[in-house]
Amino acid sequence: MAREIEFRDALREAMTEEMHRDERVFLMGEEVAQYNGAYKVSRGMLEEFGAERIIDTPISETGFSGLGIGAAMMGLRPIIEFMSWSFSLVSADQVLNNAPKMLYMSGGQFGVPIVFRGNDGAGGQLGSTHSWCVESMFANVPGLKMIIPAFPDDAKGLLKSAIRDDDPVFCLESERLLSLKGEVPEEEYLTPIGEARVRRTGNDCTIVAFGRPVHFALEAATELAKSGIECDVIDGRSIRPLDMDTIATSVRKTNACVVVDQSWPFASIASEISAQVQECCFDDLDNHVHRVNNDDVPAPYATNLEQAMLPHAGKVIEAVRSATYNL
Amino acid sequence: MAREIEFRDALREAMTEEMHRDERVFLMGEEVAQYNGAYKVSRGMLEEFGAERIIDTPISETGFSGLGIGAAMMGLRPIIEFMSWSFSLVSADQVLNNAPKMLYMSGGQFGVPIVFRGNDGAGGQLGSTHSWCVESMFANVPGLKMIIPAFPDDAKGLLKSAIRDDDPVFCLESERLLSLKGEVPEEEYLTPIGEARVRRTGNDCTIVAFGRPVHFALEAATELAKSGIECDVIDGRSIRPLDMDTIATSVRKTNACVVVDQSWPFASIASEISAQVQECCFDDLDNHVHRVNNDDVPAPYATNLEQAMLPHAGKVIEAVRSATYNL
Amino acid sequence: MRPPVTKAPVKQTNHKKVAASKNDAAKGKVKSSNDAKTLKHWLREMLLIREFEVRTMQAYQNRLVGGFCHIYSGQEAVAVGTIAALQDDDPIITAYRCHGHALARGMDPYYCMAELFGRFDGCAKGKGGSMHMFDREKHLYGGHAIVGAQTPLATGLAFATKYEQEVIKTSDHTRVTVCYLGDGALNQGGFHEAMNLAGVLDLPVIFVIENNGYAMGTSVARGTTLADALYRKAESYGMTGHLIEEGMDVVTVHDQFKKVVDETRKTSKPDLVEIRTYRFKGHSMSDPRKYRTHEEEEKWNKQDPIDHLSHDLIKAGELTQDEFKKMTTEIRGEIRDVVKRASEAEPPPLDELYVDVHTGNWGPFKGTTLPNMLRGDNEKTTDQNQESH
Amino acid sequence: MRPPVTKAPVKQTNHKKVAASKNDAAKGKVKSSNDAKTLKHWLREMLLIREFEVRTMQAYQNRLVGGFCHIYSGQEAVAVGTIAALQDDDPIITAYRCHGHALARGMDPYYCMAELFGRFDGCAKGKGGSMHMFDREKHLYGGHAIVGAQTPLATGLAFATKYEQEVIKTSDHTRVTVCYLGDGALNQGGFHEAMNLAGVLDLPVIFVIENNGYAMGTSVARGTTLADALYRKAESYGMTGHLIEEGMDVVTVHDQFKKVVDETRKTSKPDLVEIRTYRFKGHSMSDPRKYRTHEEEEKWNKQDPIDHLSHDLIKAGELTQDEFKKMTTEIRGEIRDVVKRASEAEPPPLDELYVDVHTGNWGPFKGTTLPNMLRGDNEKTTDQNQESH
Ligand SMILES: Cc1ncc(C[n+]2csc(CCOP(=O)(O)OP(=O)(O)O)c2C)c(N)n1
Ligand SMILES: Cc1ncc(C[n+]2csc(CCOP(=O)(O)OP(=O)(O)O)c2C)c(N)n1
Ligand SMILES: [Mg+2]
Ligand SMILES: [Mg+2]
Repeated sequence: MAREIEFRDALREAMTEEMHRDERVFLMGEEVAQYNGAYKVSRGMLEEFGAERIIDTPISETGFSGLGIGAAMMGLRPIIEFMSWSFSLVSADQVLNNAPKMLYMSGGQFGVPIVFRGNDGAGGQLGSTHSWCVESMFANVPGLKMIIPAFPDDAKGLLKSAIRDDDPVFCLESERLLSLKGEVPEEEYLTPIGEARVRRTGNDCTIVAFGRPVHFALEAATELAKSGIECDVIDGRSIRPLDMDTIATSVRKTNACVVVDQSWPFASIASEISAQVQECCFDDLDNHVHRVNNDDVPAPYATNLEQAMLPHAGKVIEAVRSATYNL
Repeated sequence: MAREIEFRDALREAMTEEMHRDERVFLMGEEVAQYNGAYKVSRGMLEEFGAERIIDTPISETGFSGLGIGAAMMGLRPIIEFMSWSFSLVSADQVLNNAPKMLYMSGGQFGVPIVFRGNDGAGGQLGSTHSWCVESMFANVPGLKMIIPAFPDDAKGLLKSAIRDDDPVFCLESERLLSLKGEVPEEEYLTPIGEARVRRTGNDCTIVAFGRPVHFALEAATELAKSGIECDVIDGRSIRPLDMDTIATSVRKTNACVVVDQSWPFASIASEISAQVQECCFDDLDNHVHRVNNDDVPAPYATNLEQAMLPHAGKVIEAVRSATYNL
Repeated sequence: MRPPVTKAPVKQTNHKKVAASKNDAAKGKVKSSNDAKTLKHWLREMLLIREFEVRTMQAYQNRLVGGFCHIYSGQEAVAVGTIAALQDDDPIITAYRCHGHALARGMDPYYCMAELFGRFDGCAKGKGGSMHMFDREKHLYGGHAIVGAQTPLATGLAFATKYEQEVIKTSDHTRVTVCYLGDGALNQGGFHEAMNLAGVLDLPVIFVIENNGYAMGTSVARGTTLADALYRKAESYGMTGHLIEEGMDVVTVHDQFKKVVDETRKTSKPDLVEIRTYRFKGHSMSDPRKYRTHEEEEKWNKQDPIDHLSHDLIKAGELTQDEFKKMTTEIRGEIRDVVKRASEAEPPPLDELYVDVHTGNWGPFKGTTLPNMLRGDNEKTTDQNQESH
Repeated sequence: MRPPVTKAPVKQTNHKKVAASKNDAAKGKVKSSNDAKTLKHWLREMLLIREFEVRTMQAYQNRLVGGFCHIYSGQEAVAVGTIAALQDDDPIITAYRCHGHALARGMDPYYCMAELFGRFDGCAKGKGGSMHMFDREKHLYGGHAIVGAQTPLATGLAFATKYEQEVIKTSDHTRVTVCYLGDGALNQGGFHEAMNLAGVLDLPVIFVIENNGYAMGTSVARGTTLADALYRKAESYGMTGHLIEEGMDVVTVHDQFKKVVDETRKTSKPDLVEIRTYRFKGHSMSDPRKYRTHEEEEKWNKQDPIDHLSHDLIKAGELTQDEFKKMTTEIRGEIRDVVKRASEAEPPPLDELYVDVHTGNWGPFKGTTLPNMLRGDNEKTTDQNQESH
């Protein structure tokens, strides 16, 4: 049985269910409790679980992300919300130096079963400092896992898996998707971390995307189908581990590949997939892998510039046409 | 006229000359003054320029990198030393959100002519938190320039250009190279940022590397030449701007490409070059681009593990042989 | 076009408790409190900010303004009172709630509104938006959107003024940098580092905590230790710290702040000032303010800094109801006009996406140009690139 | 193999100024100062640390130890005195100068030395090195090499102990977390955030500043404001702050620290303690110590905590010169043996490169296993993976 709920509700259900299941899980972050979350993801959770488990913090990202890591070293299972991943840069050392490396540098003694989650990517006109897509930067670091759901069902299933995971998991949510409705099963389920999902099939080109850009890819694929170009649309879902098997299988069939990535192009997720596709499928490719990224500029405020900078279906269509030599 | 000097002396000469040339230049960082620099790069500079221009700081990377940015907004030309780029994570927000974006978000009003410099990459057994290669992570961000010299002459010439540059420049130095001696001209010269240098020529394979790995590449090329495989070795020198022209020209000749990158593989400089080479030279490539990276693990302390993890000539040789189908 | 707010030197009188400062003859234009002309000028500035924000909120509802938008209403006495205590070339820097500071510093409201509307005529060419007001000519080093991130930058501004004066001697007078931050921003590590650095390096910078009681929905006491005396955090850094309790009274703010500024200018030492104030609106446009009571809001509304001063002036016979009405009407007209012009202004050309990323041309990047605000009228019509430094 | 240092409950006497604490009957093993047996035990621990470091320096010269290596000699009274004031399950966490804390917490010196030598038998399997001593069984949450980075972690340890006690009720007693940091680490923003968080959330954590006068070559006063009273920085966070001036005297350290610990255990409130001490050696092995005078070093050398205590004990007739010599010789032998065994131990197998990156297997990653230190003798010989939690 499924019902339609919003992306933000799916996230909340994941947290709520896991908090009922495991008392060691708690939620901490700025405005998550009394304010019900800056984006209302945690609405009602303070009432349900009390101030001991839904905890408001000062504006101290280094402090409370470090607190979460310390608590996780002791066996608790913190969910640390960044109001926006853009604010995680002030705590980059805790998030990138401590969380993912503690298990290794303690020689296997202290794992860090923590979830960091929050908004990632451009909102509406938030400007240069508030529009980070951290996936390309942060995915460079070993020891962490990274999920980036595009639909409510995956948001719930992946976040539940993340909370149960013994490794640090970074969950990247798009503010632009929080109100998106989608079918979500009533029954309990987990979405495995590290498995992509094929959202549409076609023989002419593989489109790989993560998070919000999956929607651009699907829009593009619908449009392209009208002119006879049929695409496999792969919703990557996890960036670390990356499901290259699914991607490679598709590329071997389509012989063409486009990656849609909402972060900056240089040394990005798109670069990585381009490199890996080439490595696995060199002889299968009829053309080089095409990348569609955010433009290589800080995010501007003005709508017209911001729209021009972001990936969108139009750019994906163009890339697919180019990758398939305008089939 | 040239003489042999150490890499660290070349860096110091660059700073010293530019400080004589332009009073707005100053050097700030931990232990740069009284202690003469943790790695003696700034030896004698306190005596030469006084405590007003060679400035010791508390252990406050966020504070003093932000100080540098503010001073640069006012038209000074700070050189901010990170004892190690590993310590720049605590100031990631200043370094990545403020320095490279200020010009843009102020609509062209405030440029940030600053140089951040310091040790990057594994030293000897420094462990997980102290062995960062930030190039792949930080190069993702637009608005900054990044240089990574491999020889004393470039260290001097590039750093001088960086100090004169009106944009923020990140200068990545390898602790392992500081004692390397090399010829450096007596006369004043500048090495342009954004131009690679071909360090060795050959028709069979292109090897692209930056910083310390250039030496592994050269060692590998010498070794490979013995069995008749001749390589172009390209010392990238700058990562942003990246000199793709030089790389592409070489690949069009050799039809094979190996990238050696001391940072983690995922979404790395090597991924980027692999993607770009493919984009420019798809029809020229006889094989996929091969990447040699640091292993995808936190840096271990034990020598045997650390050596196994890092790129070295042996791994480059193997990659070239594979890329050239064991010519 | 509206002429920039002028800040002519004014004559000292002895109204209220603060005596004329010894330092008023220092460099730059002298401003001081207390004669009626000055007070009316402050009233006008506060009204301007209030009216600007009223129209900003309207424009936001009409989707002319995007992003996060933080309204300054209620806090006007802080920006106006503190900035009036400064010399024109004293650098200031603030957070994202920056419209008030920009206007009090004399930014033409048109450029400010055009920025909110994302137009090319905006102070940052429409690229910065509501949270990023910059004005190089007015020595405004920006609104900054990452909480606390402006505090280290402020040490750099102060360092540079000192360096210019003492090392390279391109300046012949001491400039005092003022850095505004919220009560929530205190809790960022960067603020701690900035305070300590300023102390260790003896930098002439004053950190002003605009304590409006809340960081979003978090009351000061829920976010901060020593919540009832934030100014005392200065002691950790070997400073004294000052509290201006009457933060809704522009005269008090000015007079008390002026003393601190004079001291800092004299000693070249940093300081911390807490000013108690209140934001009348939500944190940003999307905030329903459920975390505070109607009674609390009422109590503070009664201390409206504009009512406060207009009342005093009228009572003292320095202003008539009619004059006040006229002033209000004038400003309304002015801002209405600003809104109209801004809404008719052009968005930035698409080209601008790749301008200002780097100072020079390379790859897709097209160098940098100054915003119209900083270009003479002749220059505005030409298209040639200008260097930013 | 050397048995772990035992910390049996000891009987209270009334030596020195501190009276028996009311809380000694609390959970965990009780330790207290002041009978001769206890004092001799502390002497032994300090000697052990000293001797360990002497041999570490030698080994470093012989290239058996790599990386950065920070010697604890001189500061022994701090680790020994403070840890003796704790219950065994009170979590502790420290910076990179961590050998002393590990040994005082009872880590077998063999595992510690093997770690320095990068051997598989090391406490972190040779993967952590000199700066990263971890011992889960002894509740040592690591040495941490990024200055200040352990301070937010400490709030998490304290949060977890409180959560275990109050929310999930898996613990029936209050545990006090102790976080060590240097005088230089104070200046990191993370410390400020940690202090404030601990204050706002009422966490039972004590931050101990080991004020050894220098952060590398930077004297406290050059790096920090309020340099002569670091403990007073606590006031910013609504805490009192404590100074232990006689940081070279283990008895004073213990007794004064014990009071703070008892208080924190009772109130579950954070505290800050500054302890004045001195590092006899350079910052790390490569430091020629040019920034301090011979006289200063001499002055502090005279306060050697080991001489101090042995002298007192001999004077009080509780220890003879012969016994002391014997103790020293024994420890020398023990550590010599440790060095020998560590130098003969195996490096980690190359496989280990991909072990402990993730808890499970995927791609090249091979799950996680515990170090030999935490495995029973039977387990050590088997190769099967173990879960880390
Ligand atoms: C590092 C960081 N964390 C969180 C935010 C989100 N945020 C923006 S403003 C704000 C509240 C700040 O309150 P305060 O400093 O009191 O300033 P006020 O809004 O009251 O003027 C928060 C949490 C941010 N912009 N930056
Ligand atoms: C963030 C960061 N910056 C710089 C360093 C380099 N560093 C290591 S230890 C140290 C001095 C720390 O001094 P203090 O905190 O007093 O501790 P002590 O060494 O005296 O025990 C410095 C600067 C670092 N490890 N981390
Ligand atoms: Mg506030
Ligand atoms: Mg110290």
